[in-house]
Amino acid sequence: MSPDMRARLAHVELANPVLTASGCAAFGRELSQFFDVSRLGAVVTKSVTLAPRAGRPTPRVAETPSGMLNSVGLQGPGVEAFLRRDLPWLTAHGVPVVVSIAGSSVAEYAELARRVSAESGVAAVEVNLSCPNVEDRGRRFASDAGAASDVVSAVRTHCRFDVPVFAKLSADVTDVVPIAKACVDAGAEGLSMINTILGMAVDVDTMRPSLAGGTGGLSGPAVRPVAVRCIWQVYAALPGVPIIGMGGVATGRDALELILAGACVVSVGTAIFHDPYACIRILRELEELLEQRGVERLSDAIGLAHRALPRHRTEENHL
Amino acid sequence: MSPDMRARLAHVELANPVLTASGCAAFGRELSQFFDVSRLGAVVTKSVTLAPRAGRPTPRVAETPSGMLNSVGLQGPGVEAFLRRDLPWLTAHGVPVVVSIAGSSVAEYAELARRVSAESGVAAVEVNLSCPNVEDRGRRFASDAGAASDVVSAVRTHCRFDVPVFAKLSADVTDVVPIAKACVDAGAEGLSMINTILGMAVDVDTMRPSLAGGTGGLSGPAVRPVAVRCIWQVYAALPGVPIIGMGGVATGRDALELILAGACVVSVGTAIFHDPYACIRILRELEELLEQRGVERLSDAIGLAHRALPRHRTEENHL
Amino acid sequence: MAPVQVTGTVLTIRQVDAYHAMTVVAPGIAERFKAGHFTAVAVGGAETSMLLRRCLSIHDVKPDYGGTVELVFSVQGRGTAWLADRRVRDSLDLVGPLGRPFPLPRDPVHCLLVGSGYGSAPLFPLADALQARGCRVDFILGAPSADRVFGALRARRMGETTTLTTDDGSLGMRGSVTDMLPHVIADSQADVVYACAPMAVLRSVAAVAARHGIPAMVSVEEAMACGIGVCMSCVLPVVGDDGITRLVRSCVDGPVFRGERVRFDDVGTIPFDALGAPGGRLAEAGP
Amino acid sequence: MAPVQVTGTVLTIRQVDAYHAMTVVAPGIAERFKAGHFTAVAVGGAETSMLLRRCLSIHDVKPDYGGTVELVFSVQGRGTAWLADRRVRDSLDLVGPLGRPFPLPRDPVHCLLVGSGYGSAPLFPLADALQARGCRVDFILGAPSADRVFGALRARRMGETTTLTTDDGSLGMRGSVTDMLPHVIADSQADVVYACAPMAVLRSVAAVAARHGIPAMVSVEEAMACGIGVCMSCVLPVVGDDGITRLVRSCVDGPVFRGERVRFDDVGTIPFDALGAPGGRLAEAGP
Ligand SMILES: Cc1cc2nc3c(=O)[nH]c(=O)nc-3n(C[C@H](O)[C@H](O)[C@H](O)COP(=O)(O)OP(=O)(O)OC[C@H]3O[C@@H](n4cnc5c(N)ncnc54)[C@H](O)[C@@H]3O)c2cc1C
Ligand SMILES: Cc1cc2nc3c(=O)[nH]c(=O)nc-3n(C[C@H](O)[C@H](O)[C@H](O)COP(=O)(O)OP(=O)(O)OC[C@H]3O[C@@H](n4cnc5c(N)ncnc54)[C@H](O)[C@@H]3O)c2cc1C
Ligand SMILES: Cc1cc2nc3c(=O)[nH]c(=O)nc-3n(C[C@H](O)[C@H](O)[C@H](O)COP(=O)(O)O)c2cc1C
Ligand SMILES: Cc1cc2nc3c(=O)[nH]c(=O)nc-3n(C[C@H](O)[C@H](O)[C@H](O)COP(=O)(O)O)c2cc1C
Ligand code: FES
Ligand code: FES
Repeated sequence: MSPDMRARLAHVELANPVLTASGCAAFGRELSQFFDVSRLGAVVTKSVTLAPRAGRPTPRVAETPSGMLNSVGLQGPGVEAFLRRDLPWLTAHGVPVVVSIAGSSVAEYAELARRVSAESGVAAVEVNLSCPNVEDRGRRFASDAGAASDVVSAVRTHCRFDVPVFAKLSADVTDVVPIAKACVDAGAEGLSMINTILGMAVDVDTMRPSLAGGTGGLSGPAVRPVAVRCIWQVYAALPGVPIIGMGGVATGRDALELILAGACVVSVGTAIFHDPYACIRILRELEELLEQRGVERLSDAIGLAHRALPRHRTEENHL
Repeated sequence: MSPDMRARLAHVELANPVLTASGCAAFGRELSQFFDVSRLGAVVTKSVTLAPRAGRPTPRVAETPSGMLNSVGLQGPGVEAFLRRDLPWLTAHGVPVVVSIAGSSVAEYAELARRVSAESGVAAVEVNLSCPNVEDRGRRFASDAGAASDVVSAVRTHCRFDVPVFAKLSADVTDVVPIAKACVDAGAEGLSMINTILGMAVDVDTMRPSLAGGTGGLSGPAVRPVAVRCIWQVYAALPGVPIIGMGGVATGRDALELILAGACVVSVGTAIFHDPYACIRILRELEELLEQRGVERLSDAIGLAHRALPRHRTEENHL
Repeated sequence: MAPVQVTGTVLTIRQVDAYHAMTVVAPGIAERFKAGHFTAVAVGGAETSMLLRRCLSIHDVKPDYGGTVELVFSVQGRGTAWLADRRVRDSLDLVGPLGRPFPLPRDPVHCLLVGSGYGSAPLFPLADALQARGCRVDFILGAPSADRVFGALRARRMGETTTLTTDDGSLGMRGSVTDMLPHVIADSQADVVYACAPMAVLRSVAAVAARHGIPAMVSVEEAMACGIGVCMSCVLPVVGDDGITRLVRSCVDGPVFRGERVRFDDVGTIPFDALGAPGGRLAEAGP
Repeated sequence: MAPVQVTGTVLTIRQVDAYHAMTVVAPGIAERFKAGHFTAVAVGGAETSMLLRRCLSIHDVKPDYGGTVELVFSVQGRGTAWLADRRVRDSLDLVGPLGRPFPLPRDPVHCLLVGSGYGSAPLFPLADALQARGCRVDFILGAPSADRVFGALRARRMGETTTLTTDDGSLGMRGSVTDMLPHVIADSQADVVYACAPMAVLRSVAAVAARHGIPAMVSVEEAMACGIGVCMSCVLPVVGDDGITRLVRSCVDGPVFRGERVRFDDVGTIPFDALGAPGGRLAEAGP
């Protein structure tokens, strides 16, 4: 019997747990050339900013072992064009939309939350906290429990009451748990993790940084162990809080790994660049894996790796 | 003309810049079956602890995309057996020795520094700060500028005056620069980076953590972008401070990447597991790359990627 | 028609001077192909550490075996080295056809096709399409050296005239394709220039064409992570119909652009007056 | 003799029931080989995401082509799947021979060789060496099912007696190799047992041998990252000559251990009385 794949983002039900990751599927339109986007659990949009942004200079991307660096710099059309053009397209195509928002001050996040959640068809808001805070010398909101908490509480206040808020955390911190707690205390219904990890590559031929921006965000399977660790730690500390897991998911096995660690749904990012069908393939693979393991409901697998189990090393049979 | 490959660890001259990374070449003996260890720039020992340690339960290792996780847990013979058996073997084989030390309190580090630096043949001491501080609820010394500074200053005080002290930093912090500065202010002559990154894997067949210890340290090419970024940031902030660079070096190109970012020598870790000859192969490749680029002295390449250079994107010719 | 993902089979692979030419059975791509399209090739096989596809122009399609595509490439780095190692019957994972193809003129005009290095590859199916419409086609093909001039023979067969250039003079005229451009535009009475070449060459082509008052359709090459328009890695500054500069994606809005619209001098930067530039233009409308 | 790294060529690869048997030209390894050695195989090719070598027992060496080694393996995961895909003439990067081989008795004693699954593979060169010393050799080989019993025919040719077992009864006796052990020890008047099998089977073998008062030499399998003794990933608790338990490396101190020295019940743990255990024994000498 095929497992029940329904998933939840707080109180919002999704048909399945495979989402696109912010910034890796634009606003859904391009992927719809390959498959019907309503087959996705949800589309998480590219982070929307108040004003249009041109982003950072090119080259913006460098391949690294099992990963890539990007410094796109939040290029996007701005909230107005998004609400006028992109959100209606998505809702017309029948897919739940998680709108990722990014600001450079608490007020900008609040304003974005207000405008975005006022529209119908928004399943949830994901707060991209990995943005530089112009009011704090460019320190990222995600680096500091206080700043993260300020943003989340402003977003929660300005967001329509029935739209859940997910705070997207960075792994580039000494300890992710206190920041996760601060976000939940400030009213986040859930957490998303992880954003890209700060990295860099130097081109040994030009002997210069590979990216025009110098540093960039590392994503792809290379970072999956860090994502699993963060999800594991936060699930252990805050067992009731839903987690959108992401970081290096390229197969159904990877998705299951994050779910077993504590994610209730997964977002797929970099894998889409390699395989435009990645999300629907991963969903199919995940379904098969659950079925093979006799798991009847996806929700039964969430955090399952935390259960204490005696190890019977000597009973293993590899032969 | 082949380039001058001599390198320096503070005032200590090495014949070349390729070292083994701590914990990835034990105490040198095993590698000597494959080549003469005196061809290495130096051997950095497995971290030495005061008492013998049995380490953590198995499984201790899991492969991840372009990386691996380990939770060896500093298994080792203790300082007494090290000084009696391993250090003499290394010095007799004519290779400079960097002794890595690991403690669980400031006093332990101080005691190790005193005992180790009293022996002849010790080129430098590397202080592994990624150990849990028993006096601070297991928080790692490397996570906190104050704790790191306390350890480094105690080590500097107890180390023989002519043995340079390198503080080995972790990338698992919100900002590595202040910790690097604190270590240098506390008397470290140089910095080593990066140690493994905290990660985790879940086995989707057993549905349990892959490592008996749960979390483990991520190493290998997957983490190289993080190493390059940390080296880049610290070199930019503290340009005069020598850096032992490591993290994912598997080829001469990788070594050059870290050197261009600011490392004065590189340590090779995980790559040894795949290729026991990795260090001497990497040295040869590095030498060839420098020669091809007309770099006469290795030291001229250190931090070269930092120089401001106008970009002539449109002059590039890929065809 | 929308692009598709195809697991094709390598039919032939051979060395052509400095290039590798590979024919892959990929019916879905062949049937959708128009000149100027490219394809994104997965490299490294299962369990590879190379995540990103490599983008290659489609040089030719043939109806054999339901449809084949031909790629021409030089080995640059690890991905193309892997590709050059493929053997007949190996399978290859392609996504395509991608990008906007070369726009074709309605009328039977005179077309000058300019290619440098492997940039010549996509010009031949373009020449076919143009000739089918009764256009006159002339070629200027160039490269650093003779072994990197691709398709000289075929150009000579197809083109009304064919001018070859090499930097070292080992074939044709010594110099760059742009050195010959004013001359050939005049001689051939070109109504439009089509070019596929490195950015610096395209810049000159666009400038020369503008000076001659004719349009240039240029196919650009920017590093691409996805090739399908979702990542925003491949952008360059292009002036829109409304006069506003935007950072547009070369994979879906290009790779073919009108030469006079591309701000070549600002490629690799964010021009201060581009839409959304820091401290710059913030709205679609207004100054 | 020290191990070497060899880039060998695949000479043959064939399926043998549930296993793949591969012969690789690797003279340096073949000439150094003793029964019980293993080799560490690089998997995935250039640009792979798989960093770690896979350890495989050496099943056989032959003098052909300067020296070949034969490996027998089952597909477990990504690395062995890649290995199974190799074709004749592909090259393969091996490090070996690694580990301590099976110790051989000085006298022509009776030896019982116990193998489960691919664990049988290293027993055949051992049997050769034993017979060359005039030892009597008997076999017990088993597996979950008939297709996973490796080398039954060869055992029947070589062994004084050969007992086969399968969990499902599809070949030989139904049950495990350890079920038959007491019986065969008695029948063959075994002076020593050699075994290569999963940990649980080795535990029983060691226990039964101890009960019969004869030594058991067991070849263990622990996950190995380096195979050459530098990483400390492959440890298990073994009692030393001084009675002290240490976590020793199975790659260089093993994989062959005296059965009674391995603390099978504590494998996967750090026994509290092991040298250096948390809160436990801290010095080489004294309690
Ligand atoms: C639309 C388009 C059409 C192209 N057509 C052809 C063609 O017909 N023949 C041909 O030989 N080459 C063509 N190229 C260039 C080709 O994509 C690169 O040479 C190739 O990606 C290099 O990959 P690599 O693994 O060998 O190099 P690496 O340096 O190892 O590549 C690392 C990363 O950088 C990217 N990259 C590196 N160089 C380039 C480049 N010049 N352009 C784009 N991405 C790059 C790669 O895709 C990869 O993601 C085209 C590029 C584009 C964008
Ligand atoms: C000394 C020794 C001898 C061996 N001899 C043989 C043999 O002759 N034939 C045979 O089929 N197998 C043998 N094995 C087991 C073989 O090494 C594993 O089946 C193989 O490593 C699995 O790799 P994979 O990529 O298919 O699996 P994956 O699960 O993808 O491997 C992931 C990682 O785990 C390690 N790993 C997984 N399973 C094992 C295991 N059972 N033992 C050790 N490491 C493991 C791998 O080496 C790799 O690093 C031996 C193991 C050891 C230690
Ligand atoms: C090109 C690119 C652009 C991204 N843009 C955003 C963004 O706008 N907002 C955001 O929250 N995360 C962004 N991310 C991060 C992803 O959403 C995701 O957190 C991260 O890439 C890890 O997942 P992955 O390994 O599956 O890609 C971006 C990632 C990439 C690769
Ligand atoms: C198995 C293993 C054991 C290690 N043990 C130590 C150690 O004892 N002390 C230490 O400072 N670093 C230790 N490290 C970290 C390495 O020295 C190095 O910092 C890290 O692995 C990154 O380099 P690499 O990618 O080249 O392996 C260990 C790494 C591995 C993989
Ligand atoms: S390559 Fe991704 S948007 Fe163009
Ligand atoms: S596998 Fe590395 S020490 Fe044994």
